[in-house]
This record gives sequence, structure tokens and C-alpha cells, in this order.
Amino acid sequence: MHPKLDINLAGIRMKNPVMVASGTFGYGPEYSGLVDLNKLGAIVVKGISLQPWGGNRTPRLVEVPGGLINAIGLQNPGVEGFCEKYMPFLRKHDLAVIVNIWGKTVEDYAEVAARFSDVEGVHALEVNISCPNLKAGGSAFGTNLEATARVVSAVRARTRLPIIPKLAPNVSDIGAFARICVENGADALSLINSFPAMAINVETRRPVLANVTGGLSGPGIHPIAVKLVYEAAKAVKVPLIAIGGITSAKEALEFIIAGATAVAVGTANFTEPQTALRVVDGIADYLKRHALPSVDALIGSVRL
Amino acid sequence: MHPKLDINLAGIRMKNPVMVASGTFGYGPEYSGLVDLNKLGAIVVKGISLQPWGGNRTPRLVEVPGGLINAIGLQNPGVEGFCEKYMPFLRKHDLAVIVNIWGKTVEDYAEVAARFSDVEGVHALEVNISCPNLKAGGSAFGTNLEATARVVSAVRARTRLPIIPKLAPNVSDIGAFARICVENGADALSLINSFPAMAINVETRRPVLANVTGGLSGPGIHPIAVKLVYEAAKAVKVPLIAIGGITSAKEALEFIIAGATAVAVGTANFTEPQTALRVVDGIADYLKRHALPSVDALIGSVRL
Amino acid sequence: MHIENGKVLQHIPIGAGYKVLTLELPVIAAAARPGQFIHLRIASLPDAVLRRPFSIYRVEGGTLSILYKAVGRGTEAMQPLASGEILSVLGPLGNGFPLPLPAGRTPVLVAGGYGVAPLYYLARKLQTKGVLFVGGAKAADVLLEDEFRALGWDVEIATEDGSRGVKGLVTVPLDAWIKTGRTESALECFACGPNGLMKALGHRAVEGGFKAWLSLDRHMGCGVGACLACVQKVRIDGEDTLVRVCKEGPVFEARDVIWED
Amino acid sequence: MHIENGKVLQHIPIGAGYKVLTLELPVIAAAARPGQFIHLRIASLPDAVLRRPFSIYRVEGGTLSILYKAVGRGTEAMQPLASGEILSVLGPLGNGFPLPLPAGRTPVLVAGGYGVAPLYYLARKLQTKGVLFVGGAKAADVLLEDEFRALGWDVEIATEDGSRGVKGLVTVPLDAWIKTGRTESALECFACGPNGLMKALGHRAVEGGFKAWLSLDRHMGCGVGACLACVQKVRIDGEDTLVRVCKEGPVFEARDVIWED
Ligand SMILES: Cc1cc2nc3c(=O)[nH]c(=O)nc-3n(C[C@H](O)[C@H](O)[C@H](O)COP(=O)(O)OP(=O)(O)OC[C@H]3O[C@@H](n4cnc5c(N)ncnc54)[C@H](O)[C@@H]3O)c2cc1C
Ligand SMILES: Cc1cc2nc3c(=O)[nH]c(=O)nc-3n(C[C@H](O)[C@H](O)[C@H](O)COP(=O)(O)OP(=O)(O)OC[C@H]3O[C@@H](n4cnc5c(N)ncnc54)[C@H](O)[C@@H]3O)c2cc1C
Ligand SMILES: Cc1cc2nc3c(=O)[nH]c(=O)nc-3n(C[C@H](O)[C@H](O)[C@H](O)COP(=O)(O)O)c2cc1C
Ligand SMILES: Cc1cc2nc3c(=O)[nH]c(=O)nc-3n(C[C@H](O)[C@H](O)[C@H](O)COP(=O)(O)O)c2cc1C
Ligand code: FES
Ligand code: FES
Repeated sequence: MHPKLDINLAGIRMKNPVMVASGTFGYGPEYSGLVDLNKLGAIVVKGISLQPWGGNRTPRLVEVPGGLINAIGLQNPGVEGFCEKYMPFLRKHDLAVIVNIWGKTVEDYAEVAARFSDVEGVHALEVNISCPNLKAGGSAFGTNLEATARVVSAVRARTRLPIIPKLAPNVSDIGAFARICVENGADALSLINSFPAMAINVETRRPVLANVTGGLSGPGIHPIAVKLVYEAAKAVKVPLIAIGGITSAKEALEFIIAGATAVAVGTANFTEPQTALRVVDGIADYLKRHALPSVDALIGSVRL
Repeated sequence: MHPKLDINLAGIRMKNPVMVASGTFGYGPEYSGLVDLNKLGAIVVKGISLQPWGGNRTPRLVEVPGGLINAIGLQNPGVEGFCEKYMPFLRKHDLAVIVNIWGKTVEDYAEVAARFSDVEGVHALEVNISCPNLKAGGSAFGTNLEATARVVSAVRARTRLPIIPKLAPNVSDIGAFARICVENGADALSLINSFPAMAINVETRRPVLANVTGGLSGPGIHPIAVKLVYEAAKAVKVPLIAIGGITSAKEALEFIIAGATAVAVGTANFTEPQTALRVVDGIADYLKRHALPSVDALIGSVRL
Repeated sequence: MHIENGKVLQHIPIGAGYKVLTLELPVIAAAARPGQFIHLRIASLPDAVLRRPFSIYRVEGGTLSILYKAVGRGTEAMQPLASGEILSVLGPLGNGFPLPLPAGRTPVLVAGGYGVAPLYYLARKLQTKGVLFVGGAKAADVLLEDEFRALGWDVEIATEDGSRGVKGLVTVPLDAWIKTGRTESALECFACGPNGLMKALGHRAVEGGFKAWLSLDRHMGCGVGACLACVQKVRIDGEDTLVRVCKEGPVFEARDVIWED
Repeated sequence: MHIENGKVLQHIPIGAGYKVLTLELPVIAAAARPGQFIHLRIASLPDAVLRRPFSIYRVEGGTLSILYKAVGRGTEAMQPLASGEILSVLGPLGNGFPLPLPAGRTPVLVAGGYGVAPLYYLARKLQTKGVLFVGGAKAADVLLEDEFRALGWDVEIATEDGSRGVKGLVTVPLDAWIKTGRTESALECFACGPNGLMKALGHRAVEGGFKAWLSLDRHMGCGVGACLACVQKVRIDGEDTLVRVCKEGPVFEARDVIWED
């Protein structure tokens, strides 16, 4: 018997629940020589803003035990540049295209969302309210309930596409943020973004990253992410996309059992570009071994 | 030239800035066959409550990449039991004794603090408002500004000992928590406690820990802790005790450069019981190499 | 209790997936007693924050051996260990089996899996010879039979598939043996193995009225009594208390242990 | 771009702390060009989430070699690599040096540290012989001199302590050499080394009006253009833009590079 891997995520049909996370897989072409995009459930592209944006100075990345800290600063070609340069390529492939969007003001977010509404081939918008690398906007929104509500409702008002707010991990009550997003029209939720973090070169006594602080990602944050997904699943009914420290099917399965409908592989793409494909295979094997008919049967099946 | 390692932490004189963290070094005797307590700056004993407390069921601990998750549940012999069984031993040693205290109600905290006020050989109280393993109390206090204020002021009112609230990491604005603690009489601050986290056995689909969730500690959380210490140091003037993922002098030095006056070694005691001693030596070597006269000269010396 | 860097002297497979690892540990070996364990830092798993506990199987001169099987990350990472490599070892830890054996008692050893290891060390220290009850899934899983016989001990075997000795769990031949006219007061039982076996044996001891010492296996953090990860509920003079398997244990008297699940 | 598991064939020290690691990589080797690099996963550092980039030094048949030095965690962990071990390799990555060399041009290579590696690979591919300027702290740090001479190239040496060749940085003999009656338009420079050297050379090229190709060294994440960790500001037809050293680079024309610090 062949288990059903396909899922329905807020109306988006995906052939499997495995996606690649925003900022770790570029816009599609970068890894396409190594990874058959048609085998992925979805790609979440690097964060896009209204106008092109240059991001932070280098160094932008540093490896630490259990992961890495990044402060890319959301460099991107802007809505127009992205649509011209990358959408034709993405349209040629059979996978869901989720565009990660951000802005410095509520209006920015809403405007970007509006621009993407009628772009052919865009399946959903992931609303990044949790980037640790923006002075204005970013996690300033995602750690404030009222600001979160404003961004989500403003985006909701300007697009018919499914919207997926991406939650910040550095909050005390993830359930409250999940609920306020849903109350304001979120169709699904992504969690989590990277953790605000910092590394100091003790010899020079300077921060390693030009931006001083950055976002921690990788295997080390996975157990925290599982807890947050578990809490969010108790708080809301909408589908959850779980992100954080996935390196194999094992971590992905923990997320699904904790309550996620889909998962996204981030940092591990740098380590092993084919990680997402291995996760797909590993989930299929697991369902067979446990005689489960589908991914759906596993979602939130944790036994207390 | 021999650099000065001794520090003055809220009036507590310590021969060096290296302590062992609460819950990872017992009450003193456990590791004393391997570690000369007289070489440590201070010991923070396992959390003590008014009455003896049994803690959680087993399994209470699980190793994960980059650290471990614990859900001990604050098992302890209570104030009386602790004073009888362990204070005579601790008094015989030349190091600062900091008692980590907790309660289920504000009154509990205040009462425990009062009981310790006149106990000879106790140098300070670390107020644990951030234990991820308590349904009532614990991080329920530490993630709520108003509750934090109530606990700290209540404890302040009942003791003349220096009080050191221990902050939770799962907050959006650590500076606000640092400030409210100081406004309510804190003499110093400890940060951070372990992160709420969860591990699931995918084969059984059950949580690995009997308590379902626990607290993540170890090397993986260090870069997050550095960021939080850096933020707290900008927010308040009182001395900070930095905790999280120290395995060598390097991580300790990052903390001090970020703004900490002292550091505490936790999980690494399990890996290498003599870690704290090596950190002391490593800090001394570093000060020599950089021709720095004292630890004080290094505190908060990060160059932006 | 000591921390000592041990040089690997030997690392040999003994069948059924088990290996014997022998380390040069003069200081720890000199202090060791049967039933105690060591806490091993696995150098080839640098990111692991926890050591791994292993019972002491043999002590000869300045060397100490453990008998182990690959069951996960750590023990897998131990597989390639070769002579000359250095491992950080904490030990000896815990209290061993109570010695000496009271006069006139016949020692009865009951082992499952790696449990034969500490019991073999015990058998070598006991003046009186006795009988070992050892079980396994199939014939090949029965460990150290020849070693025990070489010490002059009787060995009673049970295998789940009946391919060797009695068919079933090791408790089957044990029950039979006890029934055949033993005076319970004349025997003293020492056991180490899976929790299921320890529990079954514990109940028999209490009901059958014979003395039994059980070596329990609990997940551990520090191994020295500091973290409270390894607690076990016991009843001591009528009072329930939590004791630390790494410190007050791993050996407990059957009648004191309170089985919660 | 490919992912290939490469078997270690050779791993030999060549002095000054450098080693040459040779891997069996038929697919990547067949596609490689001078100036490109590989992204290596260090198996003995399983917890490292990032690969490590290394320039391609030699390609022969189905084998590929890199020349490297231990400077941190990853390169330290590479030290014990032995024949037969398998490493996951991503490559060939980036754009190489522009070939062929326009007719009538003399190739001038300028190397610092590991920079000799990609330049040696380039020299082997160039039809025209030229001159290599190579520097080091002391005589022992001057790498591959014999290899270049064996190709029939001139080698000009500078050492900071003057123990070999001219005393000072490699730019000293270079300046002298250029001044002695060269027509700048007749030479084309290819360089790889520390950022300080690349910057110094870049300015000389712009002022001196000769063509120079610089291979830049930036910390990398993905190595394939996806993460934007490795960006460099360049001016292309009057417009400032950020390019990815791993993808549009690592080789850039000196006059395009904007040096921010
Ligand atoms: C007092 C004592 C004596 C022991 N003696 C032996 C022995 O002589 N030979 C032998 O083969 N095994 C023995 N064990 C079991 C041995 O400790 C485990 O097999 C080993 O820790 C597994 O580690 P791992 O990383 O391979 O497994 P993993 O499952 O990857 O380990 C993950 C975590 O769980 C812990 N863990 C997993 N299984 C066990 C277990 N059965 N008991 C305790 N902790 C566990 C590990 O220590 C580690 O912290 C003993 C255990 C205890 C408590
Ligand atoms: C295109 C390119 C080609 C290179 N070719 C060679 C070569 O042929 N021979 C050689 O010896 N070295 C070369 N390097 C440098 C080499 O990548 C670093 O020495 C190596 O990454 C250091 O890793 P580590 O873990 O030992 O150092 P650590 O400092 O422990 O590494 C920590 C992090 O910083 C990065 N890092 C540290 N130093 C450098 C550096 N100089 N450049 C880029 N990243 C760095 C590491 O990749 C890692 O991500 C090249 C670098 C680049 C970008
Ligand atoms: C280099 C890098 C760039 C990232 N860029 C973005 C981004 O543009 N937008 C966003 O929402 N998340 C971004 N992220 C966060 C990831 O999408 C993901 O949430 C995080 O890395 C945790 O997953 P991981 O542990 O699997 O990497 C970025 C992460 C990394 C490492
Ligand atoms: C097993 C264990 C028990 C702990 N018990 C306590 C406690 O009783 N009180 C407390 O404030 N913190 C407790 N902690 C948290 C540590 O003191 C420390 O804040 C945390 O582990 C982070 O430091 P580390 O990464 O160095 O371990 C405990 C941690 C561990 C691992
Ligand atoms: S393992 Fe830490 S108390 Fe037993
Ligand atoms: S290293 Fe990722 S874009 Fe260059």
C-alpha cells in the first residue's frame, strides 16, 4: 500500500508536506541543478519587499555550535525585479510557490501583498513579521500582538491569496500570537523564524556580524520549535508549517506529530542540498512502516 | 603581572567570576570529590522551596543535538532539610553560597527568602521566576512583568540578603524584565534559565519526557543568551550573572565582553565536571595575553 | 570517585552484537567494586553533552573492562574505538552489591542482556559458588556461559525461542529451581537486566520471601547525584522516598523498591 | 554543479603548514575550470552546518586536489583525513578566470598564501608563459616555486623578513618589475590571496591602467548563490550592485570592485 503524501494546506494542494524555507533556497534556480524542484511540496522564496533592498554589510553569517547566525538583512530585488527575473522559471515547475513578503510599515506589507495578488503562479504569501535583522518592522511587529493584528488584517484586506504569517520564536505565549493572526484572517501559520542571537570575537572584542546581532537557526533550535508548534496547534485550528532545525525525516516527523501539517527545511539546505528530498522519502518510509494511510493521519497524533 | 580575577557582585566578594549553575551541581558535596569548591567563585545550589518537593516523574532528562532537555521539576528537601543536610558542609568551604529559591505563590517566595535571611553562610538568594517545569509559578511569573514585580518586591521586603532574580529567556523584551526587577529591589540579575522545549519519540509518538515538555540547555542556546545578556546590560546597571551553554573560557568571555560581571557553568558540569575550573584558568590566561589588569576591565567592553 | 583518562587496550566483539572494551584505568580500577559503574565520555561524539553509564565487567591489575552493545548514537559512535585511543572516564560510581555474602547462603544470579557483566564481576569476588540464570532471545544471545562455568558455577539457560535451555523467560527455570525444595532463607539473589525482568524478580522475592538485590537501569545525567535525573521511589522503614540510582543505587533490595509502572 | 562523494586518495604536507588533499571526483573534475572552487562537507565535524570552500589546485584525470592550511575548527578536523575516507563535495562552483588570454598579452600572476593554488591551475591552462609574484612571511612560506618553474615560468619572490627574494610584500618586486619598461596594455594580471593584497593590487591596476582579475575570499554559506552571505559591492556600467562572490565570482575585474573598508 502506498501512503498518501499529498496535503491540502489552506486550499493549496501540495504533493507532499515538505517545503524549503525562505532565505535558504534562494528563488528557485540556485539549487535547481542539484534538487529537482518538481519533487518538493513547495518553495518559500527569499523575503521580498516593495522596492529592491540591499540588506546588511558583511560578514552576514557565522557558524556556531548547533547552527549558524545570519544577518543577511533581507536583501532582495523587490516585487518587480523578482517577478521579472524568477517567476517565469518558477512557473515552469510543478510545486507550490509561496512568496515570503516583508515591509517596514504596515502599508508596505499591504502594498506588496496587493502586487502579488494577480501574479500568475504565486500560490500563497508568507508574511514575515519576525525577521530578527530589521531595525524597523520585522520582529518588532511579530513580538507585539497589536502590531501583528494590524499587519495581518492589512494584508488580508489587499489580497485573495492564502496568507501565512510567520511567527517569531522569542515570545512568551505563542498561542496568543497564533490566535490573533487567525482572528485577523490568516489561512495558515509558519513557525518559527530564527532566534535573535549574537556572537562576539573574543580576540578583537567585536561582534562577528557586521549587523552586531542576527538570527540563530539550525539543529540546536529544533526542540524549542517543537514546543512552540505543539502550543500553537493547541491554540488554533488552521494548518501549521513547522520550521526549525530539520536535518532528516526524524525532526520533520516530530513536528507533524506535534501538530504541523507541513514542514520547511532551512539551514540544512546549506549542509546537504538534498535534505528536503530525503525528508520526503523518510516520511514515506515511516508511514509505510507504521501502516499509516496518509500524512493527515499523523498530524497532531502525539499521545499524552 | 597577575590579573585580578576577583569581583564584587552586589557586595558579594568572589575570588573569581565563575560559578556553577543551579541544578547542575547539586548542593555541594556531589562533585566535591572531583572539583575543589574553594577554587570556585560561587555555587548556586539546586532550587529550594518552603516544603520538600518531589519533582516530576521519570524520564526527566533527554539529550538532544547541542544540549539536553530537563524536566526535573525542582525536587528538593525544602528549607529545613537543605539547611540541616548541606549548610554545615558548605560553610566549611571558601566560596560564595547562593541559594536558588522558588515557590508556587508570591507568599511562598517571600517566606523562603525570610527563612534564609539569618542562615549563616548564605551569601545571596537567586530567585527562580523562570523554571519551565512548573505548572503554577516558575516561568508563569518570569514571563509576566507584573507578576515578576510582585515576586521580586515581596522577596525584597522579607530579606536583607542580596537578591538575584533569574530571568526567563522566552520573552520578547528582556530589558523590560531586567528594569522591573531592579525597580523592585533586585541587587543583581541571573540570565538565562533553560528554554521551554519538547522532544517526541517518533516511534511511539509519545513525548520523551514524563512531564511532556522541559527546559533546553547546553551549547546550542549560548548565542541566544549572549544577545539577551547584551540587551540586559544596556537596560540596567546592576551586575549580571550570565548563564547558557558555557563549555570553555571562550563562551564565558563572550558573556563578560557582552556585559556580564560573572558567569555560571551548567550542563557542561555533566560533560566535564572540571569545566568551571578550566574556565577560571582560561579567563586568567586571556587577561594576561591581552594585558588586562582585571576582569572588571573586560566587563561590557564589546566594541561596536 | 575519580576522573581518569583511559587508554583503549582492547575492543573485541563477543557475539550477539556485544563488545568488550578494555581500558587502562589504574586509579578507577583500584577503587572498583562489583555492581558499580563508570560514566564514559564518548570522544567521537564531541557534541554529546552527556556521558554514558556502563557497568564494570572485569577488573584486572590496572585495567577495567565493560561489556556493551550498540543501541543508539553513543554506543554506535563507540564501535570504531581502537587501541591507543583515549577516553575520559568518571568512576567508580554508585554502590555495588553488598559483600560479603552472609555465611551459609547460596548466591543466585539472574541476568538479562548486559546484566551478565556486573554479575560476572560479582561471581569472581564471591567465595561461595552458586548458580546463574541467564536468558536471551535465542541461543546466540546467551552471554558469558563458558566464563561462569569456568568459575565453577552452574548455569541455567532460557531462550525465548527455545533454541537453547528452557523455552521462555529466565524466570521459568528460576521458578522451577526455587520450587524444587529450596529453603528461601538459604539463598540470596543478585540480578541485573531489563526493568521488566527486575520487576518480575522483585515481586517473586517479596512473595517468595527470599533476599534479592536488583541493579536498576535508569537514564542518567551527571552520574554523581547532582542532577536528580535518575530517581527511583523506594520505601525505607515504612516511608516513601526518592533515591538516586546513580548514588544510592544502582543496587537496591527488592523489597524496598516501589514499582510505579 | 554537482554533488559527488570523493574518496581521499592522498593527503600530504607540503610545508609551511599547508597540505595537499587529493580526491577521486570524476564528475566534478571533468567540469572544473581554473579559478573555480569546491564546497567541502567535513565528515569529522558532523555538527558543523556549513561546508568549507576551497579553490581547485590541480585536476588530473578523475582526481581533484586542493591545497589548504589549518586555520580553525574545520581545517583542524581535516588534518587526520586518510586515504579511503569519503567526503561529500559540491562543485565546481563560481566562475573561473577568463580564458583564453587575448593574443600578445603576458600573464602576470600574483599570489599570497593559498592563492598559489588556483593560479597554478591557471598557469597549467595558459598557452603563454609568464611570471609569478609570490610572497610569504619567510622563505619557508613560499609555496609551489619549483612547480611554477617546472612549467617554465619566472618566479619573483618577496618575504617580509627578507630571508628569500626581495624584503617586503609581494607588491614591492611587482612595482619594480612593472616600472622597468613594460607597456601596461601588454600584460594581464591574475591574483588570489588575502583581501589586503587584492585591494592593494586592485588600486595599482586601476591607477597603472593594466587589466587585473582578482579572486576574492568571502565567508560563505550555501556556495551556490542562494543565501546572499558572500556579497561584494561592484560597479558595473556605472551602477553599484551587490554580486555574490560564490556565483558571479570569486573572480572579478579589479576596476569593477568597490572596496568598502
Ligand atoms: C547503571 C547503568 C549501567 C549500565 N551498564 C551497561 C552495560 O554494562 N552495558 C551496556 O551495554 N549498557 C549498559 N547500560 C545502558 C547504557 O548506558 C546505554 O545503552 C547507553 O547509555 C546508550 O547510549 P546511546 O547513546 O547509544 O543510546 P541513545 O538512545 O542514543 O542515548 C540517548 C540518551 O539516552 C540514554 N540511554 C539510552 N538507553 C539507555 C539505557 N538502557 N540506560 C540508561 N541510559 C540510556 C543515553 O545514556 C543517552 O543519554 C547501563 C545503564 C545504567 C544506568
Ligand atoms: C572561494 C574561496 C576559496 C578558498 N580557497 C582556499 C584554499 O584553496 N586553501 C585554503 O587553505 N583556504 C581557502 N579558502 C579559505 C577557507 O575556506 C577557510 O580557511 C576555511 O573555510 C576555514 O574553515 P575553518 O573551519 O578551519 O575555520 P573557522 O574560522 O573555524 O571557520 C568558521 C567559519 O568561517 C569560515 N571562514 C573562516 N576563514 C575563512 C576564510 N579565510 N574564507 C572563507 N571562509 C572562512 C568557515 O568557512 C566557517 O564557515 C577559500 C575561501 C574561499 C571563499
Ligand atoms: C541565511 C538565512 C536567510 C533567511 N532569510 C529569511 C527570510 O528572508 N525570510 C524569512 O521569513 N526567514 C528567513 N530565514 C529563516 C528561515 O526561513 C527559517 O525560519 C530559520 O532558518 C529556521 O529554520 P532552520 O533551523 O531549518 O534554518 C533565513 C534563514 C537563514 C539561515
Ligand atoms: C538538570 C538541570 C536542572 C536545573 N535546575 C535548575 C533549578 O533548580 N533552578 C534554576 O534556576 N535553574 C535550573 N536549571 C537551569 C540552569 O541553572 C541554567 O540556567 C541552564 O541550564 C542554562 O545553562 P547551561 O546551558 O550552561 O546548562 C537546571 C538545569 C539543568 C540542566
Ligand atoms: S544521574 Fe544525576 S543524580 Fe543520578
Ligand atoms: S555563499 Fe550563499 S550566496 Fe554566496
